[in-house]
This record gives sequence, C-alpha cells and structure tokens, in this order.
Amino acid sequence: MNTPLLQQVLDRTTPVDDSPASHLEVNFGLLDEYSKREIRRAILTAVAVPGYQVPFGSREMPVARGWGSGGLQISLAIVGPYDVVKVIDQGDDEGVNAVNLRRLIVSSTGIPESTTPEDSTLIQTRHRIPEDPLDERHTLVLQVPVPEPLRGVERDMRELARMHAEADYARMWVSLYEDKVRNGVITRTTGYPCLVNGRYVIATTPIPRWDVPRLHRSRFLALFGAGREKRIYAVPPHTDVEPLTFEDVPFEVEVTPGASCRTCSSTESFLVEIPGATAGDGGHWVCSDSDWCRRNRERLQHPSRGDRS
Amino acid sequence: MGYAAARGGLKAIEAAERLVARERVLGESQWLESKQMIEKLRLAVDRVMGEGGLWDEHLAASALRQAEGDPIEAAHLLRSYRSTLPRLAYTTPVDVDDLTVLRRIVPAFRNPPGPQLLGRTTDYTGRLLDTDDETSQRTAAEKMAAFIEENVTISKAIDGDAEPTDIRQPRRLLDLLRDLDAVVDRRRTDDPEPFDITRHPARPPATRSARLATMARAETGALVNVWYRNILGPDGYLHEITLGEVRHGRLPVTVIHPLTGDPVSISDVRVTEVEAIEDLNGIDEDRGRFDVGYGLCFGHNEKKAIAMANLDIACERDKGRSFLEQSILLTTDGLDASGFLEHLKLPHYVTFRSMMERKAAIRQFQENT
Amino acid sequence: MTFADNILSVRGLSKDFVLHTIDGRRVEALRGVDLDILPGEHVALAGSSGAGKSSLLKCIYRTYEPSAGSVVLRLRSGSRIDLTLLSDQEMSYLRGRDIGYVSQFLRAEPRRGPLDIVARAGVSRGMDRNTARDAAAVSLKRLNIDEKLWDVHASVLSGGEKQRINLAAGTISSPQLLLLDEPVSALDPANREAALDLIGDLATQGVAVLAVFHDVEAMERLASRIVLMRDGRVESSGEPSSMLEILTQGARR
Amino acid sequence: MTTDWALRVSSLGKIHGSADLRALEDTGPDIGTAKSAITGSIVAAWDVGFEVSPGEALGVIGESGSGKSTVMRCIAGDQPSTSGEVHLRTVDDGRTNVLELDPSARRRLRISDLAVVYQDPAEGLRLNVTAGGNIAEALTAAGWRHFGRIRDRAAELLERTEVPHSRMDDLVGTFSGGMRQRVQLAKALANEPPVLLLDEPTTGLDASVAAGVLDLIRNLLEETGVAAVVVSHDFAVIEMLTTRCVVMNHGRIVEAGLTDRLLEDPHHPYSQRLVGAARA
Repeated sequence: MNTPLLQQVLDRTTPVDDSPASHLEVNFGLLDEYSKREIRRAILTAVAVPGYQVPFGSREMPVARGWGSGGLQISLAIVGPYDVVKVIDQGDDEGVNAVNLRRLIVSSTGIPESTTPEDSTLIQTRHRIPEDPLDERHTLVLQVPVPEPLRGVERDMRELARMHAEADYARMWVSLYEDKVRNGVITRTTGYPCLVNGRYVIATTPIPRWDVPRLHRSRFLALFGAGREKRIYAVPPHTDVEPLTFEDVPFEVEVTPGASCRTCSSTESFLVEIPGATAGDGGHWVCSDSDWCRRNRERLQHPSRGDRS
Repeated sequence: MGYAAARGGLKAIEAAERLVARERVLGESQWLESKQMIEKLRLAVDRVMGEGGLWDEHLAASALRQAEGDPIEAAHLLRSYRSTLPRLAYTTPVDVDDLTVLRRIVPAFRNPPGPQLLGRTTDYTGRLLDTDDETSQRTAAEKMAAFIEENVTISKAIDGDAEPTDIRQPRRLLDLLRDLDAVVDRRRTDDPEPFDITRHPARPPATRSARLATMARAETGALVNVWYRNILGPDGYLHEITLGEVRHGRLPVTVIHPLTGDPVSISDVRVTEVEAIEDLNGIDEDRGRFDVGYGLCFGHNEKKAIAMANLDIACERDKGRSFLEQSILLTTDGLDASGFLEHLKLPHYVTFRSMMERKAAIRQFQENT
Repeated sequence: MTFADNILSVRGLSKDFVLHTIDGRRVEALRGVDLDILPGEHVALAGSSGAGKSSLLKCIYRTYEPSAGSVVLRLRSGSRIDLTLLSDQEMSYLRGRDIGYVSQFLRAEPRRGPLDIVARAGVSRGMDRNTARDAAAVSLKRLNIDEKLWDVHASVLSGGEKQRINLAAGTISSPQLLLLDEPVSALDPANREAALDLIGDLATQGVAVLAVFHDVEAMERLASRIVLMRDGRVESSGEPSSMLEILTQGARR
Repeated sequence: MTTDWALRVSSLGKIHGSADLRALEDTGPDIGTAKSAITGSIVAAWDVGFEVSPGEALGVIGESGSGKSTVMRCIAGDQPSTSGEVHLRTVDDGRTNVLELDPSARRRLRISDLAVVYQDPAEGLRLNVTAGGNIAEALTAAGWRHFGRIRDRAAELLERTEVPHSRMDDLVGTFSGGMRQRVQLAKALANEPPVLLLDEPTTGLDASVAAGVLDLIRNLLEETGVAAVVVSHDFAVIEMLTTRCVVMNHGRIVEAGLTDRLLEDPHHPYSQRLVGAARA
C-alpha cells in the first residue's frame, strides 16, 4: 500500500535537463506536474467535444482570479521548452495584464518571448485575436472572465447544465429576438454567443464581434480558460463557429465608416477610439493590435523590407 | 496615447513594485516580525490560514505582511503558493473526538456534561477602546501579565495537558442527544470519498462534503453575509439554530509513513468546531426530533464555524429547492469575488469600443424610425 | 316491409335510474320499449308527462345509458349497428352524421352568431365550409331569423330565436334518423309555422324522424304515425287519424 | 368509423411517499381518502386510463385533490409517475411508452408533440418576456431561425387568440389574467401540437373574462383538430369543451362516458353528488 506513494514521488515528472528553465527554483511552468497533467486532460476533453465547458480543478495562480488565471493555467500546462510566447491585452503587448502574465510565463519557463505572431507558437490573449492570420503552428489561449453564455437568461446552474446537455437554446434565441424587437438591432457587443460545431453555444470571451468570424474554421487551435469559474473549452482547427443570428438579420461587426488608424492609416483592422482631450477635439482612432500596427506602418514607410519587422 | 495608466509596460509595473517594497522596510517603525503577528494578531493569522486552506502560521504571517494586512490578498498568496506544490500524501481521516479543547461552550444547556470552558476570548468583556497613549497601554498590560503570572494558575491549562481528559476532551452534546434519541439519524453507512474542492469544481447539486469544504475555505465576511442575508434578507431560507457546541482546540494530524506503513503524527492544527441544533418543523420532517449542522475551520474563527454549521443544516433541509447551495458554492470564495471585482480595473477599451459602436447603431435605428 | 328496411329498430329498451343521493331509490323510466321506424317515416311520440317520451329519445341518442334492450340503427353505409353496444367514442362519431338530436334548448355555445353556429354544425358533420355557410343562410332565412341578427351573439337572442337556431343547426345536414324533443315549444304562431314546414320537408328528403311535440296540432300535421306511451311502455300505435281520436278522447276523460 | 387515438393513457398511477402498493388497499373512492393509513403515502392517482382522438376533447372532472391535475402533470412530464403508460401517436407511431423516455427526450416532446396550458399563466409563460417573445421561444425551440417569419407567425397566432396586435411587443407581465391565458394558448399552439392539455384554463378568471377564454378554446379545438384533455372542476367548462369525460375521486376514475350522458344520467354516487351540486 506504500508503493504507490513512493512511486509517485519517484515518478514525479521533472523538466528535462536541457530545458531553459532547469536552473530555476520553481517547477517548469510554475505548476506542479500533477496539476499540469490534470489541466491537459481537461484540455483534451475540450478539444474532443468542441464548445463544451469542461469543469476542471482550477488552481490558485499568482494572478488574481479574473486577471487571466484560467488562460495562464492553460498556457503553463501546455507550454514546452521550445515554445515562443506572445501575450496581449486588448491587442496590446504592453498592456499591464499582458506584461504581468508574460513575465510569469517567461520567468517560470525561461522560454523566449515575442510580440510577432509569425515568431510565436503560444499566444495568450485577453479580449482580442491578433490581426495576422494564425495557422497550425499557433495555439491561441483566450482568457475568459465569464464562460457561461446563457447566464443572462438563466441563473440556476443546474438548469444551465440541463440546457447545454439538451442543446436547449430557445431562450437564448428569445433574448436575441427581444433585443431586436426592442432596439431594432442586435445590441450584443463583445463575447457574442456562437454555436460551435452545430452543438454547443459558447461565449466567445469578450473578443469583439470583429474577431468572431476568425474563429470559424480557423487553422489554429483556440483554447478558452476561465480560472475563476473553473471551466475550459476549445475550438479545434477547422471547426464551425457560427454567431447566433437570425437568417434575415445579418451579423454585424464593429465598423465605423471613415475611421482609420492615425498611426498606420489602416482601415482594415479593429480600431479603438482615442477620445479628444476636450469637447472640441474630435479624437482619433488607432489599431488595437499594437504590433500589427507597428509593422503595418513600417511596411508603408519601407515597402522594400517586406513583411517582417 | 490614451489609457496611459493601463499601458506603459514593464517599466511602469516595476516602478509600482519598487514603491511597495520600499514602504515595507522604510518608515519609522521596526520590521514587522512573523512571530509578533502569530502571537499578537492571532485571529488575523488564523483567518488567513483558514481562507488560504493551508496550515502554516509562519507562512500565513509572511503572507499577511506581504499583503500589507489585507487578509484576502494574504490568503491568495498562500493558495497560489500551494498550487506550486505537488501533493505527496493524504492524511488519515481526522477524528474530531481527539480534539483537545482550549475553549468550549454549550449554549443549549446550563450544565452540560463536561465543562463550560471560556478560554481565551473577549466575548464577555466590554468593548471599550483603550484611548490611553501607547506607553501607558503597554505598561498596564505588562503589569497585568506579571500579576497573572504570580497569582493565577491558568497558563498550564492553555497547553491542555495538565488536566484530566474528560475536561479537555469532554463528551459531546450530540452524543448525549443521540442517546436520548432526540436527533434524526442521517449518518451514512457507506464511506464515500470526500469531495476535493481543490481538484474538482464544486457545483450544484453538490455533496455535503463539497459544501463543507467550500465553507471551511470561504472568506469569513462573505460567509457571515450569506448567513445573515438568508436570515434577514430577501432570500430567507434560514432558520436560526441553537448552538449545541462551540469548540476551539488542538487536533492531531496523522499520515501513514511511506516506508513503515505506520501512522505518524505530523502536526497539531488548531480548529474551531461547531455543532448546531436545528428544530425541524417542515411537513416532511420529523417534528419529534432535532437535526444537526456542522462547522469546522482552521484556527480560531467562531463566526465562520457558526455560520458554516447553520448553513450546513439549512442546505440539507433546503434539498436544492432554492439558490442557497449555489450561493454558498459560488459566491463565498474570497479570491473569486475580490479577484473578479478588481479585474474591472484592467483595461476594457476593446469592450467599450464595441459597446460604443452598438450605441451608435441603436441611435441610428431610432433616428430612422 | 321487412325488418331489414327499418332505419331504427328498438327492442326491449329499458331504463332504470338509481338515485344514490336519495337512499338508492330506483326510478323506472322505460320498461321494455319496442319500436320500428322506416325511412322517411315521421313518428310522433304521444303521452302524458312522465310517460317516457324524452327518456326514449335520450336512450336512443345515449344521453341516457339504456339499462337493457337494443337500439339498431341502419347507417348511411347500409350496415346496421346496435347503438347500445358502441363505445363512447364510436357513438360520439355517429352523432350528427347518422343520428341527430334537436333538444328544446340551444346547448351552451361560445359567443357566436347564429350563422356561425349553424354553419359549424354543418362543418362538424363533414360539409365543406362554403356549402355549410350557404345551407345555414338558407335555413335561417327560412326560419325567419332576421339577417341583421346573424352575427349577433346567440346568448342575447330571445328564447324563440334560440330554438329556431337550434333547429337550423340540427337539420343542416340530413342524418339517417333525427330525434326532435319539443323543437317548437317556444315559438309564436308565425315562426312555428315556418319551423314545422322545415321539419315536414325532412321526411321528403328521406330522413326518418322521431319527435315529441307538446301539441296535437303539430303531430296531426307532420306525423305519419303516432306512438302513444304510458308508464315507460308503448301503449298503442297507429295512423294519426285514429290515434288522434284516442288522444283527444283521453284528454276529454 | 375512426377511433384512432392521438393520446393513449393506461394504468397511470402516482403515489407520493412510499411506493408500497398496499397503499392501494385502503385508499380510493370507496374508502373515502387518498392517504393510506397502512403506508402513510398518498395515492394521488391510480389506474387512470383513456384515449383521445384527433379533434376530440376529453374532460377530466373532479374536486380539488381528486388527482386530476396530477394525471395531467404526469402526462405532461412535469411530474414523474409511479406506474402506467402514456403513448402519443406522433412518437414512434404510438409504440413507445413516453414515460420510459429519458428526461431529456421527454422534455423534447413538449416542443411540438404535446403542449400544455396551465391554470397559472406564469407556469407556461415568461412574464418578463414580450407576448411575441414567448411565442418565439416555442418557435425557436422547433428550429425557426428567420426573424421576419417568427414575427409573422407570432402575429398570426396572437390574432387567432384575439390578443390585440398592438400588445405583441409588451411584456406578458403587464397583461391581465385573461390576456395572459390567450398568450399561453397562442404559445401552446405555436408548433401545431397534435395533443393539447389544458389544466383549469379559466379558473381564477372573472366570469366574463373566463367566458371569453372558454369561447376561444372551444373555437381553437374545433378549428385545429387537436386532441385535447381538459382538466377542470367546473361542469360548465367540461360541458362547453368536451364530448367525453372521466370523473375522478380520491385518485381513481369512478366513471367515464359521453359528457351529456354524465351530466344527465350520472351513475356513480360521487358523480351524482357532483352533478347535483353543479345543478343546484
């Protein structure tokens, strides 16, 4: 009866010696190997059942719950010594949350970081999908504050579980119907509810509607982590992601006619507004994806240099 | 650029960290020692261990210091530290009858079997703020301590081993009530594995062990609030219990030695334990008997243990009819609630831009119709 | 005439009521009634109040459940069926199609106009909507229901108007057998005339009629045969002329 | 002659408390109670059976506590039954006992195989949703995804149940009791269910409002060809809506028959008392 315990101690997975983090005091990726294994199992389930919210034993992380603890657990559970990490918040590599999380990932693993998707393999994000097209090399980890898309129509968790189990989404449709009746347009902003693989409705984290179409039949794997609510769900590559919309009411993304990025002049990226300091100053727009914006600007200034920065 | 406060990257963050670090050692006071906190701010340290779910007074004191006295933040530090530790062994089931009491009161009887032992408490002392200057306060306290040392023989009793077992391990009231057949018997005959809330999310409908574990780790204020809002508030699911037993004491913790296979005592933990007596009055309940709710948490934290015991029996009787269980499981964790609240401080300009766009769309629709 | 030609053959029909609320008292309403009706025949039931006339109609229609005996009806399809052996659902299906019943009072109806009530009766018996509406209009006109009232809720109409609407609804399609229970009792002379005229036409359409009238004149005018009942039995039966004599004598005595 | 059924209920039983069948021995109309002294359980319904054909309405009449609403709830799936079978023609051509379906499949029947109208509109409607939205719930559950067509269909149904078009986009919670019942009917009929259960559909409404709702139900039953079960304590309702009915007392059917026959020639002592009281 004692052997399993001893065996567990002896079997405890340790990072391989040549890993960049072998000199660190903490375990590679901060979490102990059992925890990582457990989280990976949840991820595998999530990939196997696209859109299903897999409950998992979310660990307390060195960031507050609601600050990306779910995304961080996913990243740390799947990160390997040869990964290159990019972390963004609102599309910005320099956002405070992005900096904090990137520091934790890099310092606990020793892996290199990048701001360019081209060079990255693991991209953790809060509220955006990078403008660059992502592909098979990329795993996108999205931080999810509220994973339950149906919470607005139902509070009882037992009933919520039943609704998902039976694909009973009529009340979600009713809320969209009521929205359109009352307001003339569908007023959902970010985190638009989508049907994944024709089966489960998910909350697309609070990414803007602009980003939603890029989840549809994507080439990359998207993993959604909600640490506080202890859920992981996934959109595997080449999976249908359809925003819930009526056949005769087109899905609308955020577009402001005439707006362009003041820095790179782009009209084809997701723009955020910089309000003017005074009432008279009309303000301006900039790309939310700061790295894409920088490269776009360089591309315009030095067309000969090509795509890479 | 806008959002300068939330942007600025690594440099700004590092500057913020330096400010915190500097104030920790600067200022005119001494370095705050862990030992001092364990002895003098005992209830704060106990609370952090309870909410952090980790018994280690020194780590808890360190956390409290690092968190500048914020118990929720300190509990967070303990818990996230714990996340990095592999789980190497499980203790044997703790037998609460092994509790050596430091304090024990039985409000349900004037003369219960065993003592009414008040122990270290200010429950019965006037809440009078000492407004003397610090030096006078200190002098007075030192005098009092010296007097006690010379004239009163209670110091040994606190250790709990200088007195006969029946005083320090008194028979519990519940056993007496059971002998009188005055309590419904809900004891299970099977022995299911307790639900491990650190490995699986506890969601309604949950087992009793999941609810108890959640409450044991809950933020004290949150749990007291759930209790109170269910007594006085809009929900009103709760029925006020009679306290059968409130205990604070030391409990030995034992593991099986991996090599010898023998049980080895590895530590004593201090816990607060409460048994709450519930008067059954539902149509489908046995009006002729009582039922019992149970609470147990790390350290000396009577507020939490009492709320826990009352909520335990309330949940049992509610049988999932209301949102009580969901409230307990989902809303009482300090890390969850405060983390989510504080995340509002993070940049939300992508969301806000999306919202602004919809506002414009709605207004345009309104203008067109 | 042979038995096979009958539209209706009633044999040994009896009805006992057991009144549980009055110490289980037994009331014998019918005591072995035999009766045959041929196609196109108009049989009027005569007899004093309590003789069993209405009970006989209700037992045939199964508003009362017969205690004994048989009620064999020839259906439109030509087959013969004992109504006492039918399930409730089967009986329910035959009602209106092969056997009709017009009571003294209009059954509780939703707030509908006369035209709607009569037309719906036709639709429920298998007529298409337009045909039923046309037929209803003809029938109401014939019964002197003012066209202005055709869409007025029937509940506010007079007793005489309701009775005519009821008659129109009951006669809109031709069943094999029509049971009439005092269908003109509340009518003034002019409207009574129209109603009797309409009933008289049924026989010419081949509908067998079994009727209870409260007055001799109606029987005299419509009946091809009169059956006299007493104490739940058929006492005698015959040509109207001879039977009316017996009836008027009986009345004088 | 057609007696093909749309709904068939047989040997339906519901016992609250211990499932010990000895409870059947000391309960029922002859004993005068539904509560067993032997087992302490309540036999809310036992051995209840009937068939309903398309276009037919069957009444279930009895006093409160007779078990009539229990029967309805067991058929609807709102309550688990203790025993018995319920077959719907549209489910596996009537071969499957729907009581044996798993809860999820059972709930799915409520989308378009079986609809219920409750006495309390709050049970069948969401009061914080508009009249049109309530109907949209039924339609979207059945797969409707075209906003315009959902609007049109909702408007058509509300017109049919005589709800003013101007109120289509008002919250049902702002409606009067009679109007809520009309919306509930519209929602129930949204997917043209072959079977409709009505539980005291006009009880609790003012007399004049009740009469209007009753008229509407009668018209709908005639026009839709739905097979209906009408549960009521009120003979006026049963008489207006049904051609056949069963009388329940202490959890059992004491008598079944054509509605006019039951009113004019009730056989069972309990039925006679009930009719006597209604006629008084």
